[in-house]
Amino acid sequence: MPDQTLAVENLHLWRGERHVLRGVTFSLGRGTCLEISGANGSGKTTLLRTLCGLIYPEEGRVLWNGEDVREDLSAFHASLAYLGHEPPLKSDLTPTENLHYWLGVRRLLGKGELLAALERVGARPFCERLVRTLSAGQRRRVALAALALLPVPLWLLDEPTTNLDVQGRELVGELIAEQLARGGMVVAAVHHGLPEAVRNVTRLDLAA
Amino acid sequence: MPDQTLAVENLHLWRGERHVLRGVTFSLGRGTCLEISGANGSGKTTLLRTLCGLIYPEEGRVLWNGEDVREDLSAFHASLAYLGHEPPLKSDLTPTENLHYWLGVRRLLGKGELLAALERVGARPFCERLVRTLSAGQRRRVALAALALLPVPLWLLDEPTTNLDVQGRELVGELIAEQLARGGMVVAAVHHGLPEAVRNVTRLDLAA
Amino acid sequence: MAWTWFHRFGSPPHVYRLAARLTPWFAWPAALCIAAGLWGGLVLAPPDYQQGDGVRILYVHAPSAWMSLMVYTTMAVAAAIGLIWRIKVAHAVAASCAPIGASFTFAALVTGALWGEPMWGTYWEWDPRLTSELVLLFLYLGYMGLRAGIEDTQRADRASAVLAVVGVVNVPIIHYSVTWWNSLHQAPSVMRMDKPAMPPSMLLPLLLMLLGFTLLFVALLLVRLRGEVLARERAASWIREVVSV
Amino acid sequence: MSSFFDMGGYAAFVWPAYAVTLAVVFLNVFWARRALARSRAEARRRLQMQGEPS
Amino acid sequence: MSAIAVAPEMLQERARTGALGAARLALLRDLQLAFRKRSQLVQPLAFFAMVTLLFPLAISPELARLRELAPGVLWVGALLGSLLALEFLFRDDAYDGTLEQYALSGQSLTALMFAKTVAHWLLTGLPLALMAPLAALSLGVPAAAVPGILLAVAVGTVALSLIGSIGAALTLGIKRSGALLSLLTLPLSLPVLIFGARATQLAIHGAPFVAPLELLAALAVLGGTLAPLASAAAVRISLE
Amino acid sequence: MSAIAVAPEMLQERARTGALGAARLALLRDLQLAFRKRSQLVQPLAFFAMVTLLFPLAISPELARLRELAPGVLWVGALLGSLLALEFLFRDDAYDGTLEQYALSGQSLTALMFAKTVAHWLLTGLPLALMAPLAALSLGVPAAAVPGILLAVAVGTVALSLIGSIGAALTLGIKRSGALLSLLTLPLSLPVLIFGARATQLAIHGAPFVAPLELLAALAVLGGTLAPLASAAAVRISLE
Ligand code: HEM
Ligand SMILES: Nc1ncnc2c1ncn2[C@@H]1O[C@H](COP(=O)(O)OP(=O)(O)OP(=O)(O)O)[C@@H](O)[C@H]1O
Ligand SMILES: Nc1ncnc2c1ncn2[C@@H]1O[C@H](COP(=O)(O)OP(=O)(O)OP(=O)(O)O)[C@@H](O)[C@H]1O
Ligand SMILES: [Mg+2]
Ligand SMILES: [Mg+2]
Repeated sequence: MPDQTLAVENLHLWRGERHVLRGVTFSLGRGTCLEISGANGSGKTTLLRTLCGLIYPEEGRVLWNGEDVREDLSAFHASLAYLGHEPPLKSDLTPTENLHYWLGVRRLLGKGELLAALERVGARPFCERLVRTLSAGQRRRVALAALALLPVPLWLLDEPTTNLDVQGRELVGELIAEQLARGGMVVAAVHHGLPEAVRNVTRLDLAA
Repeated sequence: MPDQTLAVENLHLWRGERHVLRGVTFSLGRGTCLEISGANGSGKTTLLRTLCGLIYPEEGRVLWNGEDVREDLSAFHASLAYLGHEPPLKSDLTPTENLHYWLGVRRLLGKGELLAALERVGARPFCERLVRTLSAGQRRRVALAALALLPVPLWLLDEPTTNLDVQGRELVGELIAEQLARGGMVVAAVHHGLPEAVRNVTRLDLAA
Repeated sequence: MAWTWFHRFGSPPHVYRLAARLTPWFAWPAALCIAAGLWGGLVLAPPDYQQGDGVRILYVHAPSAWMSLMVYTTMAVAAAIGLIWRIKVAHAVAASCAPIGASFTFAALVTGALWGEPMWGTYWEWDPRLTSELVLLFLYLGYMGLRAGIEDTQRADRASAVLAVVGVVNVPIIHYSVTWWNSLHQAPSVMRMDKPAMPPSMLLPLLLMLLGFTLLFVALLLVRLRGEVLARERAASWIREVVSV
Repeated sequence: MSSFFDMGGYAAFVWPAYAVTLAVVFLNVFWARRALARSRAEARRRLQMQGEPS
Repeated sequence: MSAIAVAPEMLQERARTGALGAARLALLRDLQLAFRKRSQLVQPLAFFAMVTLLFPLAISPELARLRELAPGVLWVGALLGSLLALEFLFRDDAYDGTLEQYALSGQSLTALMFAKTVAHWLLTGLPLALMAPLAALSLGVPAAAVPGILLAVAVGTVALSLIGSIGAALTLGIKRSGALLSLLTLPLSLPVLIFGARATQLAIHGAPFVAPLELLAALAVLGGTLAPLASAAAVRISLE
Repeated sequence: MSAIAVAPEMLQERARTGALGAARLALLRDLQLAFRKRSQLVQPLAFFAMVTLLFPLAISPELARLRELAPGVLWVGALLGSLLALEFLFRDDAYDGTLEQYALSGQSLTALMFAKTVAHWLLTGLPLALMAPLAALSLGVPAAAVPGILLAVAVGTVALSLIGSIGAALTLGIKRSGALLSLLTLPLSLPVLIFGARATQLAIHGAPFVAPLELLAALAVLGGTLAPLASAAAVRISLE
């Protein structure tokens, strides 16, 4: 695999009156993790959404392997996974169905593989129940299964440990650690630090 | 004010096949806080919703000042405040409007009082913007303002620190501490412990 | 290449100042043409041999109708440019067009209806030309409604631009409706390839009105454009100069 | 002269048509100028907001 | 500290909002949500204008025949108007936890539900009632019929909104059988449509239209007494 | 560790789903969801039934005259029916982040939007087309006209769904989008209505109805090429 890097040059973004991203600049190599911290409303989510090309910055560029991601967005998207504040699940489908449709759109998915991932995140016991009957943390776990099933080079995670119990928090740590060990990259927005398991982390603090 | 207590006698509740609440029993006096902990899916949210009478338990009773809350639900509701997993805000209204309508239904509310509360939770800067433009933590803070405005005897909080930054977490601690100092009661479901500020806490662990 | 050119032209301060400077050069000629056209249409032009003086409505109807189409086309083109090259000024142009176009579409409908009663014996008929012009009005209204519905200017720009571009299919329908379907409505008598079928005494006032309305449109556009450009600029030093006068 | 106003019996249609069109013209001028004035005022307000530390 | 300053001890009873005040707020909230901008006020009107505009397009526009159609057109418009907005009457509130807070407000949920339904009528029924005369005239209905039509549509839409609120609330709880909304609302609203159309028709032909109008009113009153109770119950169930 | 076992290194390119497979899944997902919560399935049909059922009630049911009205009734019913369902086409997906994930899937968003629109047609247009003959017969249309009507409605609703998808995508992230949605959609769908009604009328009178049908087909094709592009763009914008 070619050496991969994510580089961000001097991003500027306004939201309404507010100058949210004021010249964000960093670069990230294989096997490393970027921890974005900052007060509520400092722009973590906005930055993540800008990184994955959902929002166009008014200034600055996002470079993937040295070239502007806008050149070929869908190729870039194919190599990243984004988890936002809310798990993107249909409450009228079961976890299994949800993953089948959500991830099936991206990659060919075996039933066994799917169940293995659900097992991995401890979602196996309730994988055949409608998501609407699941607890907040159980939904989050189902969403985490997506990470186990998408070993793409770049993960963008927005407060991945929300609603998770102690053991769930460790699980997130393991998943990230494996991704890094695999040579992947992780950008995660967190308030109270990443789980212990995660090594070689660089920090980026967005002053509010 | 008469001495107030919340007492729960051996609650049993099934959800589908699952026996979620298996004989929960506790009682709570003025100025004390109950910390409900437990793995994801252990029934914390279900218990809180049962306590405030949204769900009827199959067995057992909830007693408020010694009498079954089902005797006079709306009187009981008038003396409690419940905050669930999601802040109950309309994304097409501003924080001010949201609180005006949401809390106005419960108590007569002065404009100054309202702004003071928003100031208190650090929501003053964005109190005139549509909630849809707020960040996750900013929404949570707006919801917390409701607590500042509802000094009712009983607070039921479901993971009140979700999405909050360090300073926000402390804020929750202060709010709870004040409520206790005021002689109120707090039942809070949390995963990683209550903020330091909170004193005389009794713990209830729901084994999953 | 186009890209850089657009961006130089698209620089807001440049556009703002240029617009301010150009406005009078369109406004006054427009006033002159319209005045002359009115005089010509109401007084000099002869009554039609069969329509009598009713034909004089032509001098306000055709120009309004023509405006309704031209303005929409301008709007759609600007919107497309804005969408493709993400140029704020292009969006500003599109946004400025809508109210102007809507009002002239309204005028075209009313004057047409007023002409229809004596000529066809009815104010309104569900005829292709008439219907499609009405649709044009609704398109303008939809465009403005969509803009009103979205707070964030940038999203409003881009969303309404999509609508404007989609709606442009209606323009040829309006124009050719009379030739495609057997319509009550006049076949093109001026806007057509071969030489127009009209005596100069009628043609001249009509052309004057057309020219006058077009100039007027440009003038109105330039004025509105300045406002829209200002609304899209944040924290730019040049704003202080231009507004604090 | 009266024949001019009479418009050969079509007065009831011709004059309203002209009235409406001219009304639209003048309203457009008025509206455009008002829109510009408003956004200038708005821009001024924003500048002042940035002026004071927020 | 300010929040405490205003309420040094526990919230006093006298500080509570009355049932009426609560209902008023619930109503205002829905209205404000609908009309953030005044410009949005015209949208329902525009919508009904177009619905009535469609018919003449689809059939040869001979006014004489259109006049016969007017009742049908108007009432289909009414039905659609209600249906379109119905789905969202409770759905959003359930989604963002507003209903939960209503149920826990210590106020009569029935009153709050009634307020919501009134809001729904003000947002769909009233505009239609106001549009109806225009639409009717454009369809060649004699001006004399206008007051009758306006009255019939106004009263009929009240009934429609009330009936609809039950269905809407029911579909919240029993998610799987969401079809209930249509299967309940439509049959129940059928009598409204029949009487409404009848009244309109009589009005158009200048006949006395009091009888069907009275029936409409009866339906509206019946709904007004039962619907809020039913929907409040349904909402409570949906929260369990 | 299993998750790693299946993908020891980074996900291989060959493991990716093709554009067709992705579209297929998006389609199936919407169908399954609709069948889970049937309201979205039944409502347009029930509404359509009401409209066609209402007319004989609203108008003195003289078959001769009803037959004249049939086209209008059918088409207004079809148009409003599919409009009713449009509201749901993207709204839920926007709420729960599905659209976001589609936009980030690395697949052509246009293809996915097209799939969603096809699903919408299968859930509203097709049933309407299948019901149209019944409705027509109940309005006294000769049986000979049935195939023509069925064809016209089927093709017409395709165009309607496509046009509607643009409006639905554009009104994402707008409160109370219902009225605005119809204000955007109805003007664009007027041609469909006109040609559709004309085709139906001709079919009823046993005249050759190919010409308007071809125009309908043309509209459908035009929509099929433009609408997915437009709605994909609109969705991207709504996510910004
Ligand atoms: C509500 C009714 C009417 C509407 C909506 C309407 C609409 C239009 C439109 C959109 C155009 C511009 C066509 C183009 O530039 O491609 C136009 C032009 C014109 N209309 Fe009308 N019209 C109406 C009634 C009438 C009537 C009653 C007459 C005369 C009997 C008339 C005579 C004309 C003429 C002479 C032109 C200029 C044709 C040309 O040079 O292209 N219109 N009308
Ligand atoms: N339309 C707008 N007008 C003004 N400010 C806006 C607008 N939209 C977003 N913002 C602001 O942009 C900032 C960035 O929000 P963002 O969600 O990125 O913060 P965050 O770091 O994710 O916060 P949290 O930790 O609570 O998730 C917030 O302060 C928000 O209020
Ligand atoms: N219809 C149902 N059938 C089976 N089990 C159900 C049903 N509804 C809820 N449950 C289960 O009830 C349990 C209680 O859920 P609850 O939301 O109370 O957990 P929780 O303690 O709040 O979890 P979290 O920490 O994730 O918020 C969950 O395990 C959930 O799966
Ligand atoms: Mg965030
Ligand atoms: Mg919970």
